Amino acid sequence: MTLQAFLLLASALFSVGLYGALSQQSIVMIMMGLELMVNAVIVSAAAFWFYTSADRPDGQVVVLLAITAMAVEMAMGFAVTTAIFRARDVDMTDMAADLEG
Amino acid sequence: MELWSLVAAPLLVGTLLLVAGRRANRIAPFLGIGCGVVVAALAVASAIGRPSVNAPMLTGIPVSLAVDELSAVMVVTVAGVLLAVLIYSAGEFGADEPRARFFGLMLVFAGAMLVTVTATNLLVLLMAWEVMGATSYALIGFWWRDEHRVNSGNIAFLTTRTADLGLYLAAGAMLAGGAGGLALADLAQLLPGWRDAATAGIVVAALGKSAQLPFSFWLSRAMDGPSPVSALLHSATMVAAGAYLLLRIQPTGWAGVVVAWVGALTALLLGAVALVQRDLKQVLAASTCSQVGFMVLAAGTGGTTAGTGQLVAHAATKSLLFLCAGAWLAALGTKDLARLRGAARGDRVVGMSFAVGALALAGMPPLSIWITKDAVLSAALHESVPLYLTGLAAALVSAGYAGRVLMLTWSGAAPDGKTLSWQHKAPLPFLAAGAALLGFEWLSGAVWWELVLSGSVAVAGIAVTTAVVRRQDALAGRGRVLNRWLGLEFVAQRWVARPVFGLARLLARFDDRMIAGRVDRGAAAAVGLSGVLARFDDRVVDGGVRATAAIGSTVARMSEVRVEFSLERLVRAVTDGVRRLGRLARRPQTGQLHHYYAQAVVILVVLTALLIVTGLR
Amino acid sequence: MMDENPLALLPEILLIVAAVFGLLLGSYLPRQRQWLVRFVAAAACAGTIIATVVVWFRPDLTVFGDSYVVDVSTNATRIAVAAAVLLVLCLAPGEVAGAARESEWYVLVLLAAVGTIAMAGANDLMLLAAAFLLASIPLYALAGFGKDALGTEAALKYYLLGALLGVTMLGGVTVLFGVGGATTYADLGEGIGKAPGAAVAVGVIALMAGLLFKAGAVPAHFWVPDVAEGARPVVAAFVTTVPKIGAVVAIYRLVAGPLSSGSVDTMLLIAVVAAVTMTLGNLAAFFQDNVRRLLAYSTISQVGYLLVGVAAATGSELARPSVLLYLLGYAITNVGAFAVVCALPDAVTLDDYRGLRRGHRWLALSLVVCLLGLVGTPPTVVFAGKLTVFTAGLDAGLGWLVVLAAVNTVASLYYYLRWIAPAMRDAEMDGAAVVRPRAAITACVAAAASLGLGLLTGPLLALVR
Amino acid sequence: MLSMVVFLPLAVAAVLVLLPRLSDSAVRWIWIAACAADLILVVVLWLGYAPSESGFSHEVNRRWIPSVSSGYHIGVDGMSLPLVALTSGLFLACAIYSARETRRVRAFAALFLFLETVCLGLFVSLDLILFFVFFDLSIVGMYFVIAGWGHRDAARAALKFFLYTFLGSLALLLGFIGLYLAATPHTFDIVELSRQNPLAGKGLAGALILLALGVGLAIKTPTVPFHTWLPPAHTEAPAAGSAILAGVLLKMGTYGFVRIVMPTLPDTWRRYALVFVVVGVISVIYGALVALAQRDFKRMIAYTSVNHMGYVILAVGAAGLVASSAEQARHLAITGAVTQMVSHGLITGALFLLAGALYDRGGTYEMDSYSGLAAQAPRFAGLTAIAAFASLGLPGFSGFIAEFQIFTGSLGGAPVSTAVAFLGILITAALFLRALQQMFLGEHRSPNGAFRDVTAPEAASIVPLLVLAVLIGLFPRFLLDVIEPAARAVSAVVGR
Amino acid sequence: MTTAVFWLCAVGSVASGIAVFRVDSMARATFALLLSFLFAAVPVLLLDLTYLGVLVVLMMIMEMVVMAIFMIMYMMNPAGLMPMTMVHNQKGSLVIAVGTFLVLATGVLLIPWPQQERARPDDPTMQLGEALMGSKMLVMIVLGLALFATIVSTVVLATHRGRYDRYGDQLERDRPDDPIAGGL
Repeated sequence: MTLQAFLLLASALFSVGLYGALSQQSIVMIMMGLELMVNAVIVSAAAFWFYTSADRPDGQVVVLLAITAMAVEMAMGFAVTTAIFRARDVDMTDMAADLEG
Repeated sequence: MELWSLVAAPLLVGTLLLVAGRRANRIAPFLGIGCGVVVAALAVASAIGRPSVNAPMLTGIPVSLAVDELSAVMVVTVAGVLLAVLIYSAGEFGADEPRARFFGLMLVFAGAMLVTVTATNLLVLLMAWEVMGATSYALIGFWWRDEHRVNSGNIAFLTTRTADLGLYLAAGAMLAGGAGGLALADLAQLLPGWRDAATAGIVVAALGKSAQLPFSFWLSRAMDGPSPVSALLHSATMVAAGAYLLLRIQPTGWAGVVVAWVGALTALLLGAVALVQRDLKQVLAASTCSQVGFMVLAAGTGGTTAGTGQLVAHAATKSLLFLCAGAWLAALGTKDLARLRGAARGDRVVGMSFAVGALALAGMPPLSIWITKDAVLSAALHESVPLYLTGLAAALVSAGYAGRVLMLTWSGAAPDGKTLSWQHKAPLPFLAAGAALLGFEWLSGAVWWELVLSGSVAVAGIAVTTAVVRRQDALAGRGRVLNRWLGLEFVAQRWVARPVFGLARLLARFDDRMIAGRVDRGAAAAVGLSGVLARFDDRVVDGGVRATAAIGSTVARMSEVRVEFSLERLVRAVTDGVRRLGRLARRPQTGQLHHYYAQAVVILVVLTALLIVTGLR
Repeated sequence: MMDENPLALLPEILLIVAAVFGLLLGSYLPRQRQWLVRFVAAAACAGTIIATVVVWFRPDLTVFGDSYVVDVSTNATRIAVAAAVLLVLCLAPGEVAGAARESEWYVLVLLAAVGTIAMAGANDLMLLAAAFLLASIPLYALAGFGKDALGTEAALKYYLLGALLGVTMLGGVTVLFGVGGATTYADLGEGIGKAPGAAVAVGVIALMAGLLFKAGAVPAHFWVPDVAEGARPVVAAFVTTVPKIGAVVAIYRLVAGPLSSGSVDTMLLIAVVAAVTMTLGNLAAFFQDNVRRLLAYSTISQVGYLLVGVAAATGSELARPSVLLYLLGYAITNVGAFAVVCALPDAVTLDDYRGLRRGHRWLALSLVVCLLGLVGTPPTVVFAGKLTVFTAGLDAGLGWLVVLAAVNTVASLYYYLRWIAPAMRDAEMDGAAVVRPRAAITACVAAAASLGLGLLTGPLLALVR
Repeated sequence: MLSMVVFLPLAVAAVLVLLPRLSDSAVRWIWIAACAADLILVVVLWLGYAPSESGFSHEVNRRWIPSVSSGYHIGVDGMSLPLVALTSGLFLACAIYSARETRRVRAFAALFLFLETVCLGLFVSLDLILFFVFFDLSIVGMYFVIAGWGHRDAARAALKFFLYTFLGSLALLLGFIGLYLAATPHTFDIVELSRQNPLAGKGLAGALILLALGVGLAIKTPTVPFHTWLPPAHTEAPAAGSAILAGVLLKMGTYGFVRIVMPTLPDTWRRYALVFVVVGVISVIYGALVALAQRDFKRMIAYTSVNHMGYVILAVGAAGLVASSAEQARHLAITGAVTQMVSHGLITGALFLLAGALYDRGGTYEMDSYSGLAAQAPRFAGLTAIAAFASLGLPGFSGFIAEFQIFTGSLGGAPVSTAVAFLGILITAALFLRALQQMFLGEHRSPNGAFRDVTAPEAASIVPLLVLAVLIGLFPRFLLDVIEPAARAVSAVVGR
Repeated sequence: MTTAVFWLCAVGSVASGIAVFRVDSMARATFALLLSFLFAAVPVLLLDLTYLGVLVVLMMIMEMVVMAIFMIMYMMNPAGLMPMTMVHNQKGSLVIAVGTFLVLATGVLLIPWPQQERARPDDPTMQLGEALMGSKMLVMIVLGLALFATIVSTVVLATHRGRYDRYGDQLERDRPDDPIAGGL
């Protein structure tokens, strides 16, 4: 087990998440992609802490930050989805494209 | 002080009359003649007192006027002729005519001439010189409702101004050459190269003003002005100014040779032109060129005194002749020689005066021009024999045309006409006396055989022409080239018009390729217009100027059309490009979130690559 | 470990307290009397300004274990943000008065303001990321506040773009922490100096993604026009003005601080982003007919100019004062321009402004002053900002960028004039009948401030030096 | 005192805007009174003109933006004082002339007063930033004048004008910043910069800054090929606007050359002077030729402005060819350049006002539509003729004094170019004669039948301008005494 | 042993991550995501970060449950079980994602990562706790505020009936006036 291995995992998760965020139409599915990306951040932050700077708490706080950010973003995501669903009965980004140019 | 008053009086009174306009029509003649008298008195006083004045003007270049020997003669001549012409004019114009304008312009014109002949540096000279040109424009185009006369004024002004550019050149060259004050006297001390430039400039300006070759044609058109204007312009002022300037600077070296030959050739060729004119005023105009040619010849050969004499004698003679011609025009309504047969037998004062003038012009002994012209020829002989012979030939021709008009006006029955007022006639005897007698001042130092020779030449010339034209005016209209003032139109067409036509066509072709549609037609029309102008207008006497003007405006139109257009096109291309970019810049904003996502990520990746690449370097 | 003086954060604390208190207060207020909350918020902003001014000349200090700096940049941000919020609060009544969630609106504005200030003052990557969240989340809600079709769409796009780039930013924080060994700027700077360039580059870009999103710069600018059009005008005024201040200062702090020692050429990065941003913003604004979209693109281009100053951070002493001055000027002038839009709720397109001068002289004048101010016409404060930013850019050897900025400025004139020209035309105004007086007054105040501060450029620059 | 001169019009403009109820005629009178008062102040200023050792009089130097060493530094010297006087005079003339303006008089008056402050401020600025501020504001003010009170196509023309000149102003700004950065310590102060001569020996930097400044000022001047904004702007602007645009605003460009470029970049200026000479000559010839081809009276005058400003550029360029020109020649050239600015302001101002009167009566500027107007409107014809002759450089008018000095001073340094430029006065003569002949002489014809002669306000505004032109033409000392010391100073700086 | 566990979990995590976007119903996707998180939490646990690892697990379970409920309650797809493909720009996304992965993986493998073995704390949780109460306190404060803001924001966005709808504009009612008891 090396740092590279963890980072490789993180890269993979990040890319998968990115793919999801880019390719999904449903807002909730996009959010899932984003969560995968956060997951990658968590893994890599933990690995960085462990392998490079375990004497300092920063890495752990980054993990905590990422978890909180994920929660916060998800909550907002649900709220926004609710709002737009109420307003125009859509849950897909493709159908919300009136603002352009 | 008297010098200031001398130049200020006519300028001020003239300006006043001009500003007052119609309101002053009634008093204009009195004011004008009064002013003329004052000017004459002041001129005499200055000629005696020889004052000189100075006032600061530009950095290191003051206004300085002075009366020296040459100027003394000039101011008196100018003042005298001015007075005579003004008195005559009082009879020429009725109270309902714009007399204020006329007298105002005449006074300003004369004032400018007075400044010209008293100026000691180029700044003052140039100022007066150009004002003279502008007022001559206004005087020639005095009857402005007639487009033809206005055109004549334009041509006179533009031609002389073209030559005037020489004075600007001379001024710059003098400054660059070390004469900071632009004093005319410093001309000889300039650095060599600049001296040549300055001399060349002055010579060109002088030749233009005095209607020497190749500028002569404007004088023909200047005949469209009122007769008193011609009388003043062609005697003591304007054309005389050029001669005066040459006499003043006394060109030497190459300039002297050029000036002398131009003078001699003008005297000969324009004399020949005068020989065949049908119109009395045209005869006189051509003869002016010819006579001034003698002055120029004198200036080129160092005969300043002789040239001055010729100038003075010619001034009296020619003003007299023009006033007579004007009187006949007023009385008989024509200046066509064919219809003037016998005119001299009508009013005896006019007739006799005219005869004296014509004989003097012919160089008939013992009248003034006989003596002065001989002095000029004598100076020419000092320089070179060919020059002398040319001059002699010119003298023969002079006698010829003078004899012709004399014969024509005295033969046949007197035609009926209006009676002339006393103002018309009053100045004539005095001028005739001047024409007859003024020469004796210059008699001293003349060589007897030369005098005899030129006298006989004059007699011979008169004799021959009177014989030729007694029955029928066989000379009138002879020789296309001569009749059309040396066919300057041919020269203009060959050397100015045709090359520029080539250029115009070239530009047009260029335009054809560059520009489409409306602009194209505009260019074609411009070319067509120049073609029309070339074909027809070039035939007339002032072809050169017309063609140049047409070419100028054609080129101007071309350059505007083409350059403006291509600049505009450049600007438009930029705007179009920006417009397209503007549309393009909004394309990414599709409204589709996944497009935003993809674009953002791609750009970020590109930026990363950029950073890594630049970091590796 | 807590050797800190909490009073150092008094300005932020005032805003936070006001936000919490406002929320509580709002719960007990009748619908029509929620203006009390607005009053509380305004008072907090005023208090923030005062509290900042009082401590202006105190030497720089860091608090909470080096994670937060209180220096000139932070103080300037506090004042600019508070001033902008004050202006926005003046604009707000016309839009939100009497709304069911009016109190919450004010609370969210205050929270976003705190987040913005925290971004500017952050001296620690994690704090920066946390502040990013705090500065972003209320804005999503504000964008969708109207809950109409366009508003929610705007909120959706804003949120999704923010979420992606926020996560990216977190990734960037992680990578930078990984290679730098720490998250506080001071330690990070040391660590980055020895770190592998490629990793730093990835980290920097990922981090910048989030910050550029807040600033509304390419490539994260997509939300700006959509939100400006979809959200309520007053919200548009807020989101296109306030977050940028914090983001630009944060970028400046990073570029001038820890990133300057790394092996990556951040100056070039920022310069390229600046160039693309200003050009794209201007070009896209060219043929906009919707005034809000037009202003939105104009704000994008303004960020481009601001980034010129940021790019000069390491090359010129004038960089920081110039950026701060420009930010202040931009904030006031931009809010002023939006205030005109708010004052005429029925005028949507440029054509609706035809003949504005005849009916509403002062409003038209304010519009002209604000728009010409955005161009950078003297003597408005944006001119002074632009002048100093250009100077800093040239000083830092970014001649090409400054020339590009100048050309862009000229180009920008075109679309501003497309708006000014009909407004100044002598025609009957038929587009917009309703005028909101308070917004109109705000516009005049902002225009006057833009001019007045322009004349006070000297003292201002001396203060932010 | 100087500040009062500068800001009095602005104060009055503010009053005009703020006072709620004012009749149009009251506005007109206040406007005229303000301009007159300002002119009186300028006259007092002139009488009290006593340059200190620095060469400036009434100098004020307050700190404004000390962080970048920019201050409220104003003062007049021999170069700015005549232009200040010209500005206030021309604005008074426009105020009087505009007595017939009926469209939104209050805004018009306020705008013109604002413009007056801006123009005066520019000419007295001794600080680059201050200069730039006024430079830019002049563009803004003129934009609104053209767009608001112009003819049919005014909006386009105004936009073109704004975009062009604004581009120029930004080039200028870049140049200013370059100067600022080159100086040690950094400063925007013109006097200090010219003392420092910061770019001596820095070839490329100097060249780039000169390029920026040159382009910026050349657009404003305008010289070929940056002149394309000028004809539409003039054609569409109202008469008073054209008069100010040509009479005052164009001077800002040329004034910038003598006030800023030459003193602060003497070495670079010398090196590239030939470029300016050539540009000047091209402008002279091109402007004249294109003007010759015009059928539109106002456009024609606009193009003659290109021609006349070309002389100025020629002169300042030739003054830089120091090696081959004498000290006196340089003085003459620079003095001539400044004189030309004043002279062109007076004469072209008058011509544009006359063109306005023409349009007022006939509704068109097309010269072909008129003929023989001298019969019905002799005074109008006379005034136009005087103005035309003044413009074509007839001695006795200010234009001659200026052009003679320019030609004489430039010939030594740049013989060929100057000789070519001589043709300019010939072509100008031709075009004015043609115009006069077309419109005033011959048989009478005018589009709306009867053609009214000049009215009292028109005469009151135009005649003084021409009288001044004559005064300068005949007795230039009062003007040259002021200009020459300053010209000598510039010449010394360029020559060192 | 740990290496094997790591690789197992890593592969499992990525595989279930991919599955999120391959399965044909939302409910399945949700559970795939949960699975991916659980797999990813194991490596975190392997790094001595017990507290954080557990936190991740707990958070994710909660979150996924919420997500599932949310979808089932609000989405058009009531059971969340109906087959669906709601993708766009799949190819492009794939290219971008793979590209990103390649770039990142190359970097991961090529970059000489700093490998200083620092002294590990005895109790990482303690270290975290001290940091949170000390140097990183402000981060947590701001995060707290962010949470506060999130609460307010979600309420503003998600609820369409506010206090004035329930208690009247003057808040005069004692009892809320709700169509459905409970205030939704």
